[in-house]
Amino acid sequence: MITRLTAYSAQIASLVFIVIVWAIASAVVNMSALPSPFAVFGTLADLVASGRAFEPLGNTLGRTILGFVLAILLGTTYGIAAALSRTFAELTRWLLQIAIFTPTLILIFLFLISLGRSNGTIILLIGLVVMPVVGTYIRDAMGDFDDDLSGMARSYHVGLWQRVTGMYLPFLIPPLLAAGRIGFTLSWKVAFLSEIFGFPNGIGWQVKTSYDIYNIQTLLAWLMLFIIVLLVVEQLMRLAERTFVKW
Amino acid sequence: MTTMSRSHRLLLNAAPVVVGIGIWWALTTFVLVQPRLYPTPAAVVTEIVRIFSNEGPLGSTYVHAASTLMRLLVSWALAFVFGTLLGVLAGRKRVVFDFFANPVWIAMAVPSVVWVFIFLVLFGIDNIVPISALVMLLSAPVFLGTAEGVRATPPDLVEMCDSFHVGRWQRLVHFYLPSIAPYMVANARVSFALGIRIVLIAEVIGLPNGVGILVAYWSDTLYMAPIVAWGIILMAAGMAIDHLVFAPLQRRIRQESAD
Amino acid sequence: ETVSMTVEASAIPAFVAKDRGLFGDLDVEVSKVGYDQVQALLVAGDTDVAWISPIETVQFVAEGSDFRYFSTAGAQNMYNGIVVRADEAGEYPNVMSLEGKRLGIPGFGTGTWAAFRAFAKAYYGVDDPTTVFDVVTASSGALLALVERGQVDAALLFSGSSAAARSLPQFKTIFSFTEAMQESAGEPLVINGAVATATWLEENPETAARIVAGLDAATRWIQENPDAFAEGGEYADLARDAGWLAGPETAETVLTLIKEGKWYLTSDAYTDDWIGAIYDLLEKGEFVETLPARDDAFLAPGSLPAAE
Amino acid sequence: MTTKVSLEDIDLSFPGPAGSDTRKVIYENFSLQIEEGSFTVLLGPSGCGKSTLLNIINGLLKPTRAGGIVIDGEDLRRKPDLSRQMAYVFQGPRLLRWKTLAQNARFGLKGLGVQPKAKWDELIEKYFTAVGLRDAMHLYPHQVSGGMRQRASIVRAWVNEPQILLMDEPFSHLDEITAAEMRRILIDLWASEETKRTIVFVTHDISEAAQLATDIVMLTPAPSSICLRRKVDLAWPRQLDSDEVIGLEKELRHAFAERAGIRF
Amino acid sequence: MTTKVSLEDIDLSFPGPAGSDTRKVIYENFSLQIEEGSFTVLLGPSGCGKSTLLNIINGLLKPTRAGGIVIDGEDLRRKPDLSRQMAYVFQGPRLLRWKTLAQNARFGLKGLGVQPKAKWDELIEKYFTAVGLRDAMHLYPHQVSGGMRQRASIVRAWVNEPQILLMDEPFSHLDEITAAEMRRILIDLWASEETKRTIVFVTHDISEAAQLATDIVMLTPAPSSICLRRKVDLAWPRQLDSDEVIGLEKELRHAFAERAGIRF
Ligand SMILES: Nc1ncnc2c1ncn2[C@@H]1O[C@H](COP(=O)(O)OP(=O)(O)OP(=O)(O)O)[C@@H](O)[C@H]1O
Ligand SMILES: Nc1ncnc2c1ncn2[C@@H]1O[C@H](COP(=O)(O)OP(=O)(O)OP(=O)(O)O)[C@@H](O)[C@H]1O
Ligand SMILES: [Mg+2]
Ligand SMILES: [Mg+2]
Repeated sequence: MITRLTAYSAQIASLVFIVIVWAIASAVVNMSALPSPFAVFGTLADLVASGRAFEPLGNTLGRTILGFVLAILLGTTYGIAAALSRTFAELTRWLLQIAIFTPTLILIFLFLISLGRSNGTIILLIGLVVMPVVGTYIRDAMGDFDDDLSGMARSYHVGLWQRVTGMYLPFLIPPLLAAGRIGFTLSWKVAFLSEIFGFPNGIGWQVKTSYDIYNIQTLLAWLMLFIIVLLVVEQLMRLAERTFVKW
Repeated sequence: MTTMSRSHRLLLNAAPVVVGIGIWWALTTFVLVQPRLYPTPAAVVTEIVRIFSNEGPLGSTYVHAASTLMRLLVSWALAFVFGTLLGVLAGRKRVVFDFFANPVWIAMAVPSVVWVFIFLVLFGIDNIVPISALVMLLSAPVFLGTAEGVRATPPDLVEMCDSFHVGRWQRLVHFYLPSIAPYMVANARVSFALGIRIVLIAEVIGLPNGVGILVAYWSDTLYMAPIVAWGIILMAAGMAIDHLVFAPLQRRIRQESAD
Repeated sequence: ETVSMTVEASAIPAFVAKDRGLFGDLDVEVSKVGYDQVQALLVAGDTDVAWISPIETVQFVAEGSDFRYFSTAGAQNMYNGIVVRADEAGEYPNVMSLEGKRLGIPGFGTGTWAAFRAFAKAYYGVDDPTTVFDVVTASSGALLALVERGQVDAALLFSGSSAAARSLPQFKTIFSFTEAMQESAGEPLVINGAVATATWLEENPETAARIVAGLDAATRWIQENPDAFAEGGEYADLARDAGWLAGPETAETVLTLIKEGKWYLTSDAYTDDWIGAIYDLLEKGEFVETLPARDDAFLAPGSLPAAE
Repeated sequence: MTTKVSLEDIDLSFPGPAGSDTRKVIYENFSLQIEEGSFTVLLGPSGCGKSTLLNIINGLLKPTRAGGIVIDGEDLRRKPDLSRQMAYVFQGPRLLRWKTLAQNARFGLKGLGVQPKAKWDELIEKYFTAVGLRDAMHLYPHQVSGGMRQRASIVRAWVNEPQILLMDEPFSHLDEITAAEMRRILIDLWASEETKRTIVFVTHDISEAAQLATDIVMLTPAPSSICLRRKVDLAWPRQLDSDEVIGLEKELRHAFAERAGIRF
Repeated sequence: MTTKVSLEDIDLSFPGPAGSDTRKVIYENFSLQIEEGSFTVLLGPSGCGKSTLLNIINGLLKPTRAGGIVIDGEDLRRKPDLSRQMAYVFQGPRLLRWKTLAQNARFGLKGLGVQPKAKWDELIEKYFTAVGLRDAMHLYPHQVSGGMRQRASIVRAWVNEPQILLMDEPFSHLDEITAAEMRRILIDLWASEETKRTIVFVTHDISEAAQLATDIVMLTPAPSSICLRRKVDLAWPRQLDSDEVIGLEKELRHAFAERAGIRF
């Protein structure tokens, strides 16, 4: 209990620290490029109170979550399959590398133009961009799997399904949580970028329009909304970690 | 595990890629006939040749490429050092991790464009803008990966170190670093790939030079072929570095830590 | 059948026409995308009618596309232009007084830059603006910040940010495309307008006419009901997306211009003289190597059947 | 007596230290027959290849060169499923750290799949109770002592009541009383009426060997060969201080020092 | 005789199974004095808390409630550096897998820092030779057998020639001859003229206890208390089959079964 408490205060301390630095900086600079945190949170409160915040948030969040789930499913399957089958690993090696190294901006551009501007396109795009990251993470973590334990499993003729659900997945929970963190932010970023570069709704679009008219205050208000949601997600991840990792 | 012959492996590697290019060719030649938006493989190759012969808008292509590469390398190196050092600290002390968790999470989740938006209005047009945006974004996953690796070090070995009063430095160099070495190489790999992917976004928004400016130019005038060409060049550069530097490194580390 | 029409956020007449049923029984599907995407979608054949600038239409045609600009109905006046710090505005009476100064632009590939080059050549005899000004690129939002911080002396802006700059007290607009053209040729210049492929126009003249009529009706409605676009109004959301409500000053400026009929044009402005003025500019501005024939880029005014 | 497990002309070597090109030869032309229903104890100096031998029998290590492993008269390589009738107690506990002791045992049961599912809970309960871990079976490995982990890993093998039981120094971390009790249960399991079980048991403890074996195989340091092989014809429970057992111990100790002993 | 290590009124408990709120009490009001220069052997049933006790002495586990650990008359908590004079052989080998056996020993030398750097190579060579691993000292842990890993982890402690040596079932995976040789070296190290070394040695092997101890401490199952404590006044080398040793073994075995024995 005590440790939980120190954990929360440490987490909050850094946020408070950032806001204080921000407040001081904005007071020193004093221009529209850096509005004070109070003004920004005021705008945010307006956005929320008037209910205008929810539609863009819902749009972005919905796309992010669906794309993320797709990516985790694909990535985990890929990671385990690649660790288990040499042929599969070799077949997908270059494809995966290509997926990893293709600039996201170019992918966004290509996808939006050739597949049309639908939620489906963005979800697919997120899945494709995030999958290799999750996939390599899982594949490499699987490479660290203890040989002694693999020997044990072979000795006991533990079947593939059992090995996956009983050994690999539990072993993978910590790396999956880490990959999940990275993957979620990446999904969120891809959704956001697609909105900025041509999908006209969601938080990304709001940020982009505020930016175009040099309204940094509104831009930051949207950004804060986004960050608050993220912090909630982070707490959910921690909860998941506490529930799943008991050993 | 059975070993495969080199040629067999190459065949497996290349087959799906060749098939992919075939599909691309067929699509752009028969279905989506619009060379401006859906360039054919041949058109892209022509563009690649032009880029390599230093032809293109807005001055020397090589200068643009060099400045992009420099930004990428500098920010990647900075991010790697920061991320690893903080990550080791955070992996050992839960409080440190908790303190950094939210800022790291924020740094990582806010897209590069937005960082660039913000830094640009704060710092003006300067190299520091894309570099700090990249450092922000790249150090976050390195930090998390390292912390994860440190936390995954077996507690009985940590206890052994305590028992033998292994000092700070020795513990870092001989214990934590080797035991997280696989994580570190993975981090370096992942963050480098990430860097290659997002360096363009950081440049598109506002800099006097860099590949991002060229891509923005072509996207403003709606020509996809040079954009795809740049995409392929960056991808190839990333893959080459990955193949020549990181992969052998990772193999060596795996061998040394093999069980 | 349905007509698909793709526009960017500032094409409010299109949304209003759709919402108020001003297209009659014509089923128009209006979708909103970013400025760059509009062109891509038309090129890709994913939309019937798009919202593109007349100057860029000429450019596309010169490059071989069969686009036709067919009306100024609902088109927005091109207040895009050059902005400086308000306290220094006295030093810069016109564009050429910025010689040797640092000028921020939104990108070398943008239509705004292309238009500016044509203007510079046609009106000031400048072959290459980059030799006269110290040009740097940055995205539009950053440009205003850069001007405010004194990192650039002036900025070439477009659409939303130029409207914002017009009304923010710390900036002053010293040049705008439409005003410059009005002064020299007596015709306004617009940011955009309805464009379709020649094939589509030939096959669907009736439909095109009804779209023009709908947009005209919407433009008139907007002029009569500017309050619908103020904070709290019926169409405040549209106005906000278009950047009109960024601040009280911006809203004030835009709504005043709307009331005066200076923000959106109707198809009445689409005349041979107007097309001539643009061609004149492009010719003198040596905009492209060989200008296409007028009829290849602009549908002859009055050639659409009258809408019933 | 039929032969249950037969190694025929096995060769096995490991790569030497990194950098050097030499290989460390563990077995060369090695053959061994294990009779059905025997309790075979493997003795040999540390590092001679006892664990390696169990790994070979279990099919985990493939001999470098041809030479066969024959189970029930059939080639293990051609029918890897033959090793389903074996359960292996490894030298280390090899427990999954994210499963409780009971779940670990269940994992092995599911894997080998020779016991009917309906009996799993009963078997788990029975054997954990037998080894004195009834109260601890729902703890995670890191919550229990070294000896308890070792017992849990033994249970994982026993619950399968396998045809062939491979055990590698299973009682090395147990105190005498616990170990004695474990040996008693093991003999019960082995001698249970239904089937003729075969046990291959590695130990470094000569008196343990004397207490358990029906067959003794003693190995020399690597490259390993059999330096002593004998049958033991004593009934159970064997008295630790009976003359026969003490005599056998003496003999083994002597042989070990003479033939398998290592020089420092 | 002076007291070297003194535990005073120690309390220690571990959290129970996940979900339940109970704690498993291992020690309550537990006190123990270990004399300087003694060879103290800890005996007790599996899971009673022997490893836990060594962890407490080494300062790795902090007793739950007050109660002191006093080394040389000074409180360990106030001066954690006191534990620099201890070297610990853990129940598992705990070697770093990316270092050779020799590098692992070096790692411990550097850590404790009690030996002059100039002597390191010599010491490493000396002890690896002593335990019969001269040829294997440049191999990695995964390349050697379980018993060899165990010996390497012993060397890591021995090379420090520490004032206090904590050993947790160090010879459990060694064959008899190797173990006998190891015991001989250990006694040599302990009895070396320069200093009075103190050894705390956990074993489950009663005859090993009888061969080595000057002091015997026997623990009951957890919550643990001392059920037998006696001095042994025999010289070395002790004859395994001498009447004194056999008598001592009998006594210990009896006490163990009676007082520390566990009921299944
Ligand atoms: N981290 C832990 N969490 C919960 N319980 C623990 C933990 N570590 C040890 N225990 C419990 O403490 C008791 C004593 O453990 P310890 O390892 O000291 O036993 P031991 O006497 O060394 O036994 P063995 O001879 O089997 O090694 C055991 O019953 C074990 O279940
Ligand atoms: N993966 C490996 N690579 C190289 N050498 C190995 C490997 N595994 C085992 N060896 C070597 O093989 C020999 C036999 O090992 P094994 O584990 O079978 O010994 P053991 O008889 O079980 O010894 P112990 O009683 O100490 O457990 C050892 O000398 C060891 O060095
Ligand atoms: Mg072994
Ligand atoms: Mg123990």
